[in-house]
Amino acid sequence: MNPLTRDPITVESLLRVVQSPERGGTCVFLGTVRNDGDVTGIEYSAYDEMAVAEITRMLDEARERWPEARVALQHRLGLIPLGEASIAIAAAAPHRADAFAACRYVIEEVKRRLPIWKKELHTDGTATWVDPSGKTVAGGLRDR
Amino acid sequence: MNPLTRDPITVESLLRVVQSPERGGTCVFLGTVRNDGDVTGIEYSAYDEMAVAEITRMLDEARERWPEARVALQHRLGLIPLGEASIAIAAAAPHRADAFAACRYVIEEVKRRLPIWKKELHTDGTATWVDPSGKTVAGGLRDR
Amino acid sequence: MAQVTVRFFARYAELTGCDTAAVAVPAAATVNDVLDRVRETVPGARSLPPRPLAALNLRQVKLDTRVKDGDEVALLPPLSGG
Amino acid sequence: MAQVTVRFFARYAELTGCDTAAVAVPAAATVNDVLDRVRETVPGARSLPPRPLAALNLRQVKLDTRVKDGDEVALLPPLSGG
Repeated sequence: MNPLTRDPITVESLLRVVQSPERGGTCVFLGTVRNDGDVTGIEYSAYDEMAVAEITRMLDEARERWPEARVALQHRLGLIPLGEASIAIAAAAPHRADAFAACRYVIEEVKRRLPIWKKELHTDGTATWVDPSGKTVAGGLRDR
Repeated sequence: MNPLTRDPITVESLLRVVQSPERGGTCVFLGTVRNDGDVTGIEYSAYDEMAVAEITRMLDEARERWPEARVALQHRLGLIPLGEASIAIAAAAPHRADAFAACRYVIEEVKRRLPIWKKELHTDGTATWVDPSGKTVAGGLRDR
Repeated sequence: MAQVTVRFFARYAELTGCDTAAVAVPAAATVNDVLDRVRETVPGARSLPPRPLAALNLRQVKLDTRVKDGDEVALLPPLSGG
Repeated sequence: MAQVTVRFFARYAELTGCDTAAVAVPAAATVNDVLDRVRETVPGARSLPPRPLAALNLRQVKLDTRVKDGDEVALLPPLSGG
């Protein structure tokens, strides 16, 4: 499964990768495009080669920490409408504590490490880059 | 949505109940019938009226603790084959920490409080009641 | 006297051979008194553990909880939902 | 001398007007030296923050990390994946 996709994400495809009769607990995280006021959609872009490398490293780290767990991740790129998923992570394990922990680990690492950026598109036609440190900056303008 | 069902559980039906453009993070837990040696399937039975009442109370508690989160739960009853889901919980919230916490809270309460029982069916035709305290007891036999 | 409905589930229903029993206990009786009465009147109930999990009117309760006329007491084997 | 490819992403690509630039730096130069060279040769790069996030060959690195011939340096705006 390609970890980066431009198509809608389906939870089932991730579940198929991680689930097995030996792994009785599965934790899934879905991040969906949120309506922050006047946002109509979000354009996601990535440093593709590095994003793929980071995802591989994160999943390897999860495997080392929770050897019985199996984790899969898919991040969608391009224009994503309100309410649709930008990311899905599925972690299956024999015991639920491991499934929750592995899933949570991966989403926290995604937020910290994945070279992916979002540009919010507004109803008035403007666009702003999202800076999770709190500031948003209009597309194309200088640093403020 | 009926919280108890005899049909296969679909994650989508739970997602539809909890997701909205204001809630950007969704955590799902799936419990599936695990292959413990020679188990071919598990027969789930419930004290239906109390199970429904407990589920309502758990979801009310989750709403009180995480007012911005929305949580849904479905437990399947009857004979469930290996690998299929016996329970699904979905929690959506504006922020992922709340979605994870609410989902985890509900599955822990389910394990602690829900009046549901499982009987493992074995390849040799025998059946054993599952006692999570560790002992399993053959169906119909006296306490040991 | 209080008339109480007792329900048996899962393995306890197998042990007693019944799903429901009606018992009469004195006013101010407890769930434990109901349980004692059940052991006297339902032959298979003698195999129930000494202190099973119990619910009163759809809520788990301690065995010293008082019952009243028309209550429903349920005897619950160790829970294994999820 | 080391020939290094520099890549710009998201808002930084908008600021500089380019996706990629090739710069030459002395042997034993650091990512920070690459950044200084970029500011001299790419006009829009003067608007980059003083200490942007950087990656060297697909891994995040500190700005004092050494580069070598053929390396790929990427300048990354604040990450917002997920």
